[in-house]
Amino acid sequence: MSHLTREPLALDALLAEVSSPECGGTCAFLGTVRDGPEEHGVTAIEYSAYEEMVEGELGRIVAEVGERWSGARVALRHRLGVIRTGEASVAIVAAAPHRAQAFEACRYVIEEVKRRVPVWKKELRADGTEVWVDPSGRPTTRPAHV
Amino acid sequence: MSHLTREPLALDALLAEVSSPECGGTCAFLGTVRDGPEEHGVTAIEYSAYEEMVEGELGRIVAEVGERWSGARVALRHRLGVIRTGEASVAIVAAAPHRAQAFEACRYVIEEVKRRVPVWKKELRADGTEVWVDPSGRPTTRPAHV
Amino acid sequence: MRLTSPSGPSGTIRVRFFARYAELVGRSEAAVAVPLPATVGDVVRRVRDQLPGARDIPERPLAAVNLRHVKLDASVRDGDEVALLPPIAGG
Amino acid sequence: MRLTSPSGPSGTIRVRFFARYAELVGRSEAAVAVPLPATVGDVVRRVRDQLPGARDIPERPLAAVNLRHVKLDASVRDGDEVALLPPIAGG
Repeated sequence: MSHLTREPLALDALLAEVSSPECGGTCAFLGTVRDGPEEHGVTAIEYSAYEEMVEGELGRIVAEVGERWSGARVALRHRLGVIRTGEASVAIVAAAPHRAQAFEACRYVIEEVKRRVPVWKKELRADGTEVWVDPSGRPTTRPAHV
Repeated sequence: MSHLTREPLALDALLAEVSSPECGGTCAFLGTVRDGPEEHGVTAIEYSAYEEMVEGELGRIVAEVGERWSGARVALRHRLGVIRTGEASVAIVAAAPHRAQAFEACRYVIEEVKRRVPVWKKELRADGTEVWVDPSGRPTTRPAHV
Repeated sequence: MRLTSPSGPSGTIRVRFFARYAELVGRSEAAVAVPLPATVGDVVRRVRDQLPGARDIPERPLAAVNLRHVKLDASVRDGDEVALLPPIAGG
Repeated sequence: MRLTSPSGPSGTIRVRFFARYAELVGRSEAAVAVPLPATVGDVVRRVRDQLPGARDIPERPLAAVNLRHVKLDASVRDGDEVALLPPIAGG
């Protein structure tokens, strides 16, 4: 099954995928398009991806979770296309026998997604400009002594 | 609004309570009644509480989150009564500007709930026995030298 | 130590029992008279001495006064609600 | 160093561009011939030298070969798919 979709994300389906009577704790993460003080009137973000590689990386990340946290089960989806402010771009659910494992596994997945999974975003701003997001270059403020 | 309910828990309502355009990360936790290898044929757990005090403690925990993680928003429900294996007893949702805050706030709430909130559970087992759960006394295996 | 001073003022404490403790004493609450000043620990001793079944409540249980966790040396006043709490197992 | 050996074998690499890099070169893929043996770094140099707009791709971009992250000193073979990846910004 593909981890990518262009439809709105729903946690219910992911929860159903991982639920098991042996799992007492389930941790979920939703990443949503933000328009906060650090943004500049972001109305939406357009997500694109190297889709074949995304599937490979996500499959490897899920397998790593199973190796690191015995009994943990993970389901996730990343949405592509234009996603408006307030809507979710990524949804991750991790269930495990105990809650510490569920939190750690869920956190691991989102950190690895941010680090390894070839997805890009272009901010669409209210003033009509479009900006590719470069997390490695943010924040752009220079030290005072430069 | 009461944090206690006798109805099945649903994340959707809690997510709607905390969602905000300024929050880019949302972490949720579901605690479910488990029947794993450490349990002994648990078919359900009966939850009871000191209800007035639960409301007070949960209100204080929510306020503490607001003080510790600026901009974080929390919603939670604890279910009481007989809850069958696989169903959720507690649901917590924490939204924050950034994901680290959301994870930390959500984890803080469940840890404090487990530590401070006066709720008790009685395991109802398949063999007909009923056992009060005492987390402080588990596991009950004694050290080998005793 | 048992507070038995006959001459001082006394107070009535509403004591509440939950979960296993409620099963042990067969009730969910009791009104307990104590000579004042008194601590939560004094109330616990009264309860364990006077209430049938209460001997199986630990000498030092978790306790709350008026909906807040307290230590056993916290003082109580007339009309306070003292709750004896079995080990917490929520979530 | 540029691989310009005229006598050895050569390979054809399918190079893919994404996001900002695809905008820079105005295309999403290209077939690039390189003398073998060659590394991903060699392919990047070829691309930056030969493809209009590709000079604005960094000299040391993130890269993948056949759907896996690699360093620039990884070797490539005839028929490989090399992807040049702008800074990752998913999630």
